[in-house]
Amino acid sequence: MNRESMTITVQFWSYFRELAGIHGGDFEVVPGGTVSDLLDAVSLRHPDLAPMRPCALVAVGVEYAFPEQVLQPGDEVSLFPPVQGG
Amino acid sequence: MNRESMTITVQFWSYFRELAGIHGGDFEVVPGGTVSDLLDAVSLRHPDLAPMRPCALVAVGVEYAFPEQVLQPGDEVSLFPPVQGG
Amino acid sequence: MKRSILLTADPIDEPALTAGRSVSATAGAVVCFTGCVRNREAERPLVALEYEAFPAMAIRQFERLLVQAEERWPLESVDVVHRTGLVRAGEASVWIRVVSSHRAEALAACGWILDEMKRVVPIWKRPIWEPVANP
Amino acid sequence: MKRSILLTADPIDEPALTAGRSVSATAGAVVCFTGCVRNREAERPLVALEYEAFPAMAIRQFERLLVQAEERWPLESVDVVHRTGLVRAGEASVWIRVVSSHRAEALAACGWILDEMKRVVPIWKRPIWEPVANP
Repeated sequence: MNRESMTITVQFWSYFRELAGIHGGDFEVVPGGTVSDLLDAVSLRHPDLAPMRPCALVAVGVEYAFPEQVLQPGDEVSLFPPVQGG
Repeated sequence: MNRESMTITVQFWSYFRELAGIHGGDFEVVPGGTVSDLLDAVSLRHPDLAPMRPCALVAVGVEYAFPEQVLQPGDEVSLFPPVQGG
Repeated sequence: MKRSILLTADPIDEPALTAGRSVSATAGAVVCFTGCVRNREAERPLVALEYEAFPAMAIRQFERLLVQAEERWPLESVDVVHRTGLVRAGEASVWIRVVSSHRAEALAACGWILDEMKRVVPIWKRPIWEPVANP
Repeated sequence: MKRSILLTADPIDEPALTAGRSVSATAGAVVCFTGCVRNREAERPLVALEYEAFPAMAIRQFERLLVQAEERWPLESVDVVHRTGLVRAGEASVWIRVVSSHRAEALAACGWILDEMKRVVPIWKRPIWEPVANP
């Protein structure tokens, strides 16, 4: 992490993990960057996840997050497909 | 039972039994008489039941009956207040 | 549709009824409803309710309800147990289980059967109030 | 309102859960919903569903739902159990119990919690299909 960026840890769940071929990873976002900025970085590194973006759900910690939500250093973000409990 | 009347057995349930002070009884109705005719006879013999008539439910055997329903000899009629199961 | 209807003076053994359920591998949703006697009615302390049924007609009217429910919703089974006699506060007076392939149907049918039961099944209850202490 | 939420890889022991219920003397209505894995999905024979949960978030989202349900209906308690891992056809994958003073509220809350669960609680399932016999 340097002064021009912050590191955000991302975890993939369900078939997003299989599409990405990995459990997640660390991504660099500019300070003041939003969830949407983070998804840009994820799509760039994992092109197989990019088409899923319209249906993807995003959580920061254990709460749902909105695209315009500003990220904080240390945020743990989860990215997953629509849920199907029950 | 004579040629001018038929005997109908009536049973009272729940607080109709207490109001009447008896479990039921036999009533004479003209051949071709209806449930409504029977209720007239019941009200005459049991004036304490008469005010209950608008809310009373009537069954012939184990099926609900309508006021205009024609009674048959041997019919067993039940008379009771609104039900309250559950 | 499988159905069972029981009027009983014995306590309703919910764990045993639950253990005894059979759900086919095609049925996904089981809804159980238990109605218990509350210890107050209109703010007045209640010890028990005394249930009286017209048994043959109660069974017949429950049967009609279950047939009608089956016409409205795709149900696999419905089981009904209703107490008669004295049911103390806290005890179950009625128990209904509906099995269907989907939850919405099972919940809707269960609610409908309860509503209709209170309209047409000849069962009555009489409150046994808590004795008022004399001053 | 009392509430409990459990994610578990163990089978859901419905009779034990039923036996363990506590209903205050003021609560008249108990609704239990059990969701079972069906043996077909879109006409295709299914052996099991493999459930994956994001546990901490699933618990948190269930909690939010139960708090919201409590704001909408007067509920005495809600208990939720959801399986994780492999759940074979015929087994229960989810179990919900709602206790309220009246049946309509208990049934409505139960249906609403199930609907919302499928919208917001991070649990996913993957079908394990019956192997197709080679000719």
